[in-house]
Formats: sequence, C-alpha cells, structure tokens
Amino acid sequence: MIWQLDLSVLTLIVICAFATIMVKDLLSAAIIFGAYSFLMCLLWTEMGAVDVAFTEASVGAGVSTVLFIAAVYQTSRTVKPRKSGRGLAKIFALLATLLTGLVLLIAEADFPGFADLSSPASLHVSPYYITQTLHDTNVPNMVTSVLADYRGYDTMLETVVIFTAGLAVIAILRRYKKDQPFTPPEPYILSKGYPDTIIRFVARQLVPFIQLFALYVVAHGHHSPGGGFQGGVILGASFILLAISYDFKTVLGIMNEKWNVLLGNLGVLIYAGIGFLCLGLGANFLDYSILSKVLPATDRVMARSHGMLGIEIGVAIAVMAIVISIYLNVVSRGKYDKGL
Amino acid sequence: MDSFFIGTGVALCLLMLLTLHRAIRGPTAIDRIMGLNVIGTKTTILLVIIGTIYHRVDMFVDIALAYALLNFIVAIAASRYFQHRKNLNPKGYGFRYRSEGEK
Amino acid sequence: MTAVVILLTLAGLIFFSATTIGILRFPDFYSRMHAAGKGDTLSSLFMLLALVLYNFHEINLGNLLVAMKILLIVVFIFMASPTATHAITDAGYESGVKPWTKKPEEESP
Amino acid sequence: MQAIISHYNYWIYILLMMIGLYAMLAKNNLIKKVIGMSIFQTAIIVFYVSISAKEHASIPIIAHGHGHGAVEAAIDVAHYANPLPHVLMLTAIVVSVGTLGVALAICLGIYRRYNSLEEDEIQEQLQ
Repeated sequence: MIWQLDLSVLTLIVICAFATIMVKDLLSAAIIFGAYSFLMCLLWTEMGAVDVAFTEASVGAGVSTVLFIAAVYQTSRTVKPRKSGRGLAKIFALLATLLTGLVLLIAEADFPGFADLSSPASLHVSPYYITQTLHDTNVPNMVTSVLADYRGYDTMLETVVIFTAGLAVIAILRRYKKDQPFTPPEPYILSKGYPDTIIRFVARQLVPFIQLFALYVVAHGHHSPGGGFQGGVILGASFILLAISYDFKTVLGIMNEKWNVLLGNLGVLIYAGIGFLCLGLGANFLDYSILSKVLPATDRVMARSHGMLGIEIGVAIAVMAIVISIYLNVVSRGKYDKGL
Repeated sequence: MDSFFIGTGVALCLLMLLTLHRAIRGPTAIDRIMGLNVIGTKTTILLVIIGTIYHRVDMFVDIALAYALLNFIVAIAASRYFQHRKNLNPKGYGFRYRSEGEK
Repeated sequence: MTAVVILLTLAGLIFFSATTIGILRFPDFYSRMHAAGKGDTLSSLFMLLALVLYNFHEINLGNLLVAMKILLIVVFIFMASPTATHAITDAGYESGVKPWTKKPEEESP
Repeated sequence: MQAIISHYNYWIYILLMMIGLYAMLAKNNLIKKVIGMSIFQTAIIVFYVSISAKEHASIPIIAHGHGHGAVEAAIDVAHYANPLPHVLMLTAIVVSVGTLGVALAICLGIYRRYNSLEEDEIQEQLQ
C-alpha cells in the first residue's frame, strides 16, 4: 500500500459515489458509475490485490456499464420526483442509514489497524498458503492456487451461481415468437442506421487481439494476475464489442442462444468432470495430484498445476457464455430482434 | 526515484479530480462520456506507475493492457444510444428534476 | 537515462494539465472533445515511453517482454482513443449539439 | 488520534456502505436502487481487501517463482499480502455481474408490465 495514492483515490471514490446517487439522469448515473469502477480498480491495485483489480477492470470497462446503458436504452431515461406526502419515507431512510453507520462506527473501534501485520485475518490459515504454495502446487500466484486448488469446492459452486444467474435472466426475459425466421447476417453490407465505417473497421482490427489476450490471461494465470474468471469476462466483452459495433445479428450468427446455454453447461461440466475424474481414479473430489496417473510425464506436484489449468478453462467457457447471454437478453428485452 | 513516481501519481490523481468535475457536472451526457474516457486513459497510466512503485511492473502491465483494449466499449455503446434515441437535451438536467414543460 | 525519464514524465504531465484545462475551460462540446482527444493520446505516449525507459535496466527476456507490452498499450491507446473520440463527437452531432459561436443569438434552428 | 489515522479505510467503507444503503432505501427509481446495490457490494469488497493489506508487503505472487523446481528459499510471510480475501472477493465481483444481470432483467420485466420504473407509480397500479 502507498498511503499518498490511497488517500487521493479514496477521496475521488467518495465524490463519485455521492454524484452517482444524486444525479437525476439515469444515463449519466450509469456513466459516473463507470468512472467509479475505474477508481475502484485503481484502489485495489494500490492495495496490492492485483487479481481483484484485474477482475474489476474487465468487468467495469467491458460489461457492467454497458449493461446499465442497455437497460436505460430499453426503459426510460428520466427520473420523476416522488409524489408529495412521501417525504417521510426519505427521513426514515436517512435515519435508518445513520443508525446503521453509527453501529458500524462503534464496532469499528475494535478492528485491527489498517495494514497491521498481526491482524487476526493474516495469522491463522494464510501463512500456510503463502509458504507452501510453491512446494505443493508449483504455482507462484497464490490467488490462483487458493482459488482453484485449496478452495476448489467454493469456486465450483460460484461457477454454478453464475450459470444459474444466466438461466434466471433467460427465464425472466426471454419471449419466443412463433414465426421468427432467422436471417443469417451479411457483415460487410452497411445496413441502414449503422453507417459508421470507422467504428466497424477499428472493432474488426481489435477483436482478434482482445480474444487472443483473453486466452493469454486464462493460460498465464498461474504466473501473473489473471485466470478463468478474468479471461472469460474479457472474451464476453469482445463479443459485446462486436454486437455494438456491428449488428446484433452478427453475434447471433456466431453464438446463438443454443450455443450459449450449451457452452455454459459445458464449462460447469468440465469443472465437475475433472473433480469426478479424480474421484474415479481413487482420490478425493478435486484432488488433482492423482491426475499424474493419466497425464504423461508429470509428477504429483505438476499434476495439480495442470488440473488447475483444466478447471480455469471450464470457468472461462462458462463465464463467457453467461456474459454474452445476459447482454443479449437485456439489450433486446428478450426478443432477440435488434440491439443497441 | 520512487518518491518522484509517487508524486507523479498524486499529480495525476489531482488532474483526475479536475476531470471528474467535468464528468459529474458536465452539462450534457456526452460531456460525461468524454470525462469518463479521459479518466480511463489516466487510469491505464496510473496502473503502470503503481507497478513501477511496487518494482513488479511485469505483473501490473496486463491490467493496463486490458484497460487499453476495453476502454472504448462504453463510449461506443453510449454513441449507439444517441443514434437511436436523439433526446440529448442540450440544456441538460444534472442535479435537479426536469420540470414539466421542458423538453 | 534518469534525466530523460524525468523529462518525458514532466512533458506528459504538462500535456495532461493542458488537456484538463481545455476540458474545463473550453466553451462548447466540440472544442472540449478536441482537447480531450488530442492531448490525452499524446501525453499517454510520453508517460508510457518514460516508464518503458525506466523499467529497461538491463537487456534480458523479461524486461524485453515488459517493454513490448507497454508499447502494445501505446499502440492500442492510439487505435482506441481516436475511435472513442469519433464515436462521441458523432453522437453529439447526430443529436444536434450546436457549435459555439461568438454571437449565439444569431443562430436560429 | 492514532486510532483515527490507522482506521481511515474502515471509515471510508462505512461511508460508502451508508451511501449505498440510503440509495436502496430512499430512491424512487428501480435502476437507482440497483446502482445503490452495486455501491453496497463494492463497499464490502473494500472492507475485505483492506483487511488483507500488510505494511510494506508486495502483491501475493511469489517473485522469481518461475519454472520447475523453483527456488526453495524460505518465504517470508510478512513479505506477501494475505491472498485469501482476494480469492473470496474475486469471485464476488464476477457473481455481482450475475446479480446485476438478474436485477436489471427484473427491472425490464417490471417495465414491460407496468410501463414505469418509479416505485410509487407501480404501487398505485398494484392497488
């Protein structure tokens, strides 16, 4: 941590949060919330949490602000004032907020100081992770090894949660029309309403780089910040860029609804399948060291490293499919006819 | 040299604060998008600077690369919004409710 | 080497300040957009060049990779930032923002 | 005085949490409430990440740990930040995208049915 930067970034964050709440225009609120997310990423980088910052970078720049803009596009942009006679609700809310803040403030006095070496959180289990990760798994990035190996159950069920969220969005929003002939896209014909050649050209140049970079992030997560979640979100963001700069139909031609749900399933199944493979070989669920029996020329330590790579690939596939599915459903209000 | 970079970072944060004024108060929504874009570029550079201060710049440069690649998606999405719905409302309504007669 | 790094960083900071002053003080949307688009791209080039030079202590594979990645950031900023500027300006033009003139009363829609 | 200086990160997290809670309770518009929920989530993430910070510690990636049979030198625990909260919060951010999608989907469903996103107008139509 660098306290000078810490203080300045925290000030900016509080200003941004206030402005996001106070501004009366929903599109502007979404945009200021994007700036808030940038500053959050800076804060976490500066506190040393590079993996968290990477996730926030890909999520905040690529997905969440675009989702807000899509939702505002599909609904209305204006905020109406509350009808008169309801000012009491505001006062009550303010009182409840102040009370909660007061309780937290009193409880906060018992907490260990900021950046204290002997805070209880960093005394019990984390020294084991820090000292043993190279010895156990040969993975220098502790966050990856804790995420995919030591706490593998947790991450598996988080992936299931994301998959469930994608299914919930489809269940809430999707409207099927009976006669909806799907016309395949013609990507090089400038359709009406999208006359912007420059944006299309630059997007066409950048999308392969973004996808290649996402694959690098997934594969190199053992040695540098990154991993399945970040790579999956970046892959999804590349498809969102394609859907915005080209046509909605272009993305549907590459990744239609059936493929999205299938890939989401496949990602979760890869994760659980590796776990069951370990179980079938005679070890515990998600104990990758037994995989050295089937993988050629690996000892028990390297087998754990390779097993982690396998589940990161599963996570990346699931997250990519779900992010694309959520975006396509929100931006077309479940009709899949035309997007932003 | 570290303190020089810390000073540079704090100066960039100060400039970011001034840009944030435009992003928050800016009369129209597109002014806000412009402010967001400028803040994104400054964030990219600050990430590399923080990596330099930590002496582990090879770990931080990937995050900055992700920002450089993804930063303009929001701007393009917002411009698409204005191509479909042309209610920019140049007078702007920032922190007050729009009155009835106003377009 | 250190002097070059400091000079480049200061140049970047000066251009960033000019960008910020332009964003704050110019009278209408188009001129503000012009300040943001141009100054931001150039000053990020200066800053990132300074950081490349500072991190390039000795020639080995790791340092070369880092320098390559930072230069890639420069390339992508040079591609993405003008595109974003173009998109935002186009949005402003499409939705009918009028350019600033010295006598705004003469304009009639 | 010392207590205040060494606890400022908790103060900021309480402030952010109050802002988010106020938006969720008092705002009339549903999308504003969703934004308040996101701010609340980031406040909790700030809390967890600031717990994991250590004085003069580096990022939780072992330096020069590249390659097979890497250095088995003694690793100083105080040298690296606590990785466990990072792991928990990393998954929380991605899950927050999922919850954001579901919340916005519910908002769009409400708008399709009641043609409004304002809380009091929806309640009037419900009665």
